Amino acid sequence: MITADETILTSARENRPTMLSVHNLQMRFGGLSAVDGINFHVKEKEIFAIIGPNGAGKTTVFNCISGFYKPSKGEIVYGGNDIAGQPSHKLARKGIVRTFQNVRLFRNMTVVENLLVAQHAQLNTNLLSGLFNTSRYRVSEQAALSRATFWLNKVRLRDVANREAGNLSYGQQRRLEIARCMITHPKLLLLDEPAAGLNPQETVALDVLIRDLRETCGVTILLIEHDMRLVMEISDCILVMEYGQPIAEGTPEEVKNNPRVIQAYLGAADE
Amino acid sequence: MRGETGMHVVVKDAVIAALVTALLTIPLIGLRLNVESTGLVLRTEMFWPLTAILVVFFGRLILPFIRRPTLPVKIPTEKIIPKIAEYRKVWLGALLVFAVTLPFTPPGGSMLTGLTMAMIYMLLALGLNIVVGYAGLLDLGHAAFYAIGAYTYALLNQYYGLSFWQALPLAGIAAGFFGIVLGFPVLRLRGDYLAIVTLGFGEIVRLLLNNWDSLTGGPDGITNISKPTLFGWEITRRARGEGETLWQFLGVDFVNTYQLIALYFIGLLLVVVAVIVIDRLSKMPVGRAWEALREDEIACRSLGLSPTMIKLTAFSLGSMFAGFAGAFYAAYLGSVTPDSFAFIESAIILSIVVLGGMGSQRGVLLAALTLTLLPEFARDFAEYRMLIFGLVMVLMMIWRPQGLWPASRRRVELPTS
Amino acid sequence: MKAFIFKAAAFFCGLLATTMTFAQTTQTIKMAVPTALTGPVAQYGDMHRAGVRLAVEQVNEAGGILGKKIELVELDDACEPKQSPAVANKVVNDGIKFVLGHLCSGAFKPAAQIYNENDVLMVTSTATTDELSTYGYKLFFRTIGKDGQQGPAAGEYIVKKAKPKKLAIIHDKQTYGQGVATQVRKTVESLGMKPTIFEAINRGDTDYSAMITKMKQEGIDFVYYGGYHPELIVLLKQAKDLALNATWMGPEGAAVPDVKGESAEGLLVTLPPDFSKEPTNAKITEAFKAKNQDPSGAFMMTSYAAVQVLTDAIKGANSEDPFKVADYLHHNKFKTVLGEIEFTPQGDWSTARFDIFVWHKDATKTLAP
Amino acid sequence: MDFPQFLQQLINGLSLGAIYALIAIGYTMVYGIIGMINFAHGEIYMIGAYIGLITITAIGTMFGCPAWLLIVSALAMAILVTCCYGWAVERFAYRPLRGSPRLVPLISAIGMSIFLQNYIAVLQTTRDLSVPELITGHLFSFTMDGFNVSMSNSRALILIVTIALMATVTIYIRSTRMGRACRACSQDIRMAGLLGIDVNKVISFTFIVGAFLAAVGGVLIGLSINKINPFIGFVAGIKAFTAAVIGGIGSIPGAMLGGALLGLIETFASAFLPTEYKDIVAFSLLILILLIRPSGLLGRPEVEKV
Repeated sequence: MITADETILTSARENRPTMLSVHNLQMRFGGLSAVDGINFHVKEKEIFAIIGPNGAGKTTVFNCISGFYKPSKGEIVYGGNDIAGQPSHKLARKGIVRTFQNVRLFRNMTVVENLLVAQHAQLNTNLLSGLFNTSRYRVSEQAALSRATFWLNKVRLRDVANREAGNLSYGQQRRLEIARCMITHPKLLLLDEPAAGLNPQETVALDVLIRDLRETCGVTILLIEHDMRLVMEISDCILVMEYGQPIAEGTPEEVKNNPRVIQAYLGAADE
Repeated sequence: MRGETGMHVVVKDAVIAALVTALLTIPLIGLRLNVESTGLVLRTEMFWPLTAILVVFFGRLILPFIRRPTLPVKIPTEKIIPKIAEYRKVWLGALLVFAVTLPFTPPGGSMLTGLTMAMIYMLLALGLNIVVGYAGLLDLGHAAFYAIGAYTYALLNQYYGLSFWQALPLAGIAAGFFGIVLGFPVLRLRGDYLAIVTLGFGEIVRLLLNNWDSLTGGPDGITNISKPTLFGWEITRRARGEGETLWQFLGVDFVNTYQLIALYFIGLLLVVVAVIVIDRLSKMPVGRAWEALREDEIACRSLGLSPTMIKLTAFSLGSMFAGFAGAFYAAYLGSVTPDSFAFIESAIILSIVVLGGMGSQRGVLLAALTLTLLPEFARDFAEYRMLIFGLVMVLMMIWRPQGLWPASRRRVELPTS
Repeated sequence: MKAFIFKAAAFFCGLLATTMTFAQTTQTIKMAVPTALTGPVAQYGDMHRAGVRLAVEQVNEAGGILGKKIELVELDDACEPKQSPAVANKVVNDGIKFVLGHLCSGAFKPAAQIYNENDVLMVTSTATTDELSTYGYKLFFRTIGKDGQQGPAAGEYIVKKAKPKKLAIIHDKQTYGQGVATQVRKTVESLGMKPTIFEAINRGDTDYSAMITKMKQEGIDFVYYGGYHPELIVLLKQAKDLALNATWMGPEGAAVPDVKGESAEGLLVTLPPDFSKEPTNAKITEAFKAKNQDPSGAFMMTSYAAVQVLTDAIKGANSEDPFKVADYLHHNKFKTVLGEIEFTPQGDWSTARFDIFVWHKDATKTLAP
Repeated sequence: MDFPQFLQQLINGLSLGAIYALIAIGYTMVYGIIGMINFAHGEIYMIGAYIGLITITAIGTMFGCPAWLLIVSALAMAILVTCCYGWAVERFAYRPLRGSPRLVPLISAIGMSIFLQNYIAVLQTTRDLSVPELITGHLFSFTMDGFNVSMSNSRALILIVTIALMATVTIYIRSTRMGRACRACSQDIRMAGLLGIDVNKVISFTFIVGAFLAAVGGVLIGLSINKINPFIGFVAGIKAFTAAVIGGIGSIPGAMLGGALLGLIETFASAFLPTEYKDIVAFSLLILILLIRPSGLLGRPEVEKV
């Protein structure tokens, strides 16, 4: 089912164009430095995972990249310039979109409306043309609705299209959140523990969905996940963090056998 | 403790309840202060307190035996979205015809002043519904924009002789502008703090209007404001300027109720236009953005919607409609004074929006009608009017917090691509 | 387009005629009494109603006028400008042609415009603000002095008799209070004395200690307060607490039984002459006392006189048409409890005068020296 | 404005601030525990004043007893009855709405405020009732280079009682079991419930303490200003609420500081500017503080977690 451009995937990781690079990122809350000295690069159309025990600072890195926190030190280079500290809605328009650890949907709005809101930036939001229902306005609304239908089919939520997002099952809500991110044509998708709380079949379905997003939509994915089987299977490159510090980086194979990673996760055998 | 069914516990309960009722009723209801010519005097009327105490005492005695166990946890009911009422258009048409003929029917005729005030409160509540209902921004100072609209028309009419229809758009724009002025500084605030700042803003506007004698005429306000014209005709008894009154045109001798009917129609026209415009707005991207902001501002930011723009559009459009309502109120009453825009007005408008059902236009219209006409029905026992008004607000929040007629989500038919 | 509107309007008009039935001929003459039944100044409402009720009772006992009894319709506007237009609309809707009121100047202004537009005759016995007679209303009459007369009386007394070193004039920022205070200021300045402080307080405030300390600092020894009694009582008490030794003076709005106690001793008040002491009014004073009402109250006699003037004019003009009655009022003198009354073209009582009284702690008053 | 006038205005400001603080603590405790603006709290203060006046009139007419006995009995009766009203308002208007969205209890509170105002207006007439001058004389009154600086006993009593009550409430909250339960509820009411704290009892306790202080305030302020009507609660309520927010809503010392600050600002505003502008200055200050530091001077800044 791989339809993506063959060369991109198999060529050596180094000479592929970098989508995002982080240089010694540091984030301090008062005295505590949640994240310190983080460096990594994410290549185009790559699935890059960040793993580590709870409290390692993974989500803080995410929040810095997506503009919710202003990093105390360090640079985040994306599309050629440093985006550290820019507000998150500007970054979203530049193509960086994220999901959240606990799903943040517009609960009292219907599934379709969630997908329509996400396309706000692309729509014709001129007040007057909307009021007088001009043809230009109707065309843009129709286009938005058809794109929403496409994504509803893709994440198998078509039959609950008119149900309120708050009444969906957990798995459905997860899929809707991802669809809502994808509908904005992102270049970089940040997934914050997408598999959390899913049962095994749903995790497999998620695996297929993420691969499909990378191939068909050509989006680069930055992933935080605790489900090791999913991470090892799906990611091209992994960064391991502990207490805000990086302790390893490399392909799933390298990371799996790295002694420090094993020790961090399984705890050292007490001599 | 309640679990025991020993009689002594039940009796103890009943005695305590009776004692509390006694403390609640005897001092205030039983003993009545009054000012007679000889000064302060205390009259006693113990009938009501005693009946209350007895009712509570025996009520508590038999309560445990008849009380059925209530569910400890409220299970959220699934809100099924009804299909679009097929004959929505017919239904709306019927409502409009009813509204048009109402003033001519005897009951309608007698409540004309109440009906016109209901139109004004509908306009105000529709505006506030954008800010509170759609965008979820708690605004306790909406009366400030109501005042700005009223004074804009009053001043333009007094100093530059502008007619109502010329000044109406300016009043809306002025109120909308101050909506943005209030909107900017409060962008970062959330929930209660936003409410408090808007409350402060409302009070400041009222105090400025009251103290700025040279411009606003201070506490006396501005009088002699000209009435609106209907299709170019004056509607007062005698044409003020050189124009011709509608009644001369119709060859009818003037009765004051004709003028009130004409004013009612102008109010109805404004409300109908407002409902159509706001309904359109809520279906447009900007309307969806408001609701998204209410649901989850952080998710909005992560999807590229700028909260600043959403809040400012909500505030400015909401206050614009309050400006229109203010201008019409000034024209209807013929005079404007600062203390008709006190905090209590903002509280009443907010109650109408919440009682009607936040985010539901039809609910807000219904609530505005009931809350303004309720005092009309209570005309004979006038002093109990506000007492009932306050009680209705409390009881409604307990029995129907979602409002009289909550909004239902719109169903969208998906194209079968 | 014009044609369509004409047809639509005609249709509505037909509908109108069928539904609007009016009982034209009523067997009583209705007179509206818009006053303050509720609100902070309800005590003035009591005096206003007492005067009007006694007069109407006595007129009805004597056979009413033009063979009809007088029916009073008492309405409440709580002295709020926000409520008075609604009351005025109700009066006009019910087809009442004569109004004895409104009570407070602030509330009367918006209502007067409605009455003027709908040909309703107004006779107030309590509202003293000058503005009411400056609008050129032909149907407006007043059986009490106006601030233009009350202000100078107080102003002259201050400059000629009290001769304070430092004068302060404060008011409650309402139509009545601000009006009379401005009049006093004009008179005092025209007589060469400049008030050191001219300021307003917010109605309903409960703490004036800061302002009183400011007055102490300026060495104020005489304070004129324009406004109603609720705020004055608090001002007097706090002035005593902060040992501001200054004599206080207030308009007739301050002369109410509620103003009593140590701090009220020596308060100067401008009031219409005390007509209850007049020998000719003995019968009426007894009638008030019989209903245990204090006849020397500020508005008792003026309200009684308002009914006298109106009923005599209706009898004189022998018609209920407001314009004929107004014409009669303009061109005749009337014998009333306030003595002889004659009206200026603007409807003011031309020869009204105010006397200065000294108020005592037991709420009695004696003529000032 | 040389020193004696400054001193006098300082005294005026502090005694006014004490009045605001006494009512503000009711707002702060309720907001701290269940995060709700209790709009009806001003009316509870007004009810306290009315109960005080009714007791004084009832006992005063029966047999001429000394002033201090009248005051004590008025205070006792006012506290007893107003606490019942405080409890009843919470039990019937707010408890059923415990789980509902934030705006619903707010509207119920506004409704209850309108209801209580008119409840008293219907029963006890809307007239201004004058409270007899039971507390007379001056705590101190000395002249300093020609200017008399003084503080009346009634104002002094309010200041002392406010400080005393604030201290007791702060100590009580800090040291007793119920105090700990209150603090737990204000941090996280759902978790407090799960850990076995009877949340309903704690909330009722908060309303009762708020009513207790408001009752004392009502009686003492009534005796100091000698004029009450059914609407004094509304104006005092909004001012006290402003003080609670300035001090940092939710913190009890904050209510004290906010009250004193608001009292001083209003006093010096009317000392320097024409008196009618003092309210505008007070509300402008409220907005300014909220924009710079939304959680007030002593409040805990809410960290917004993503």
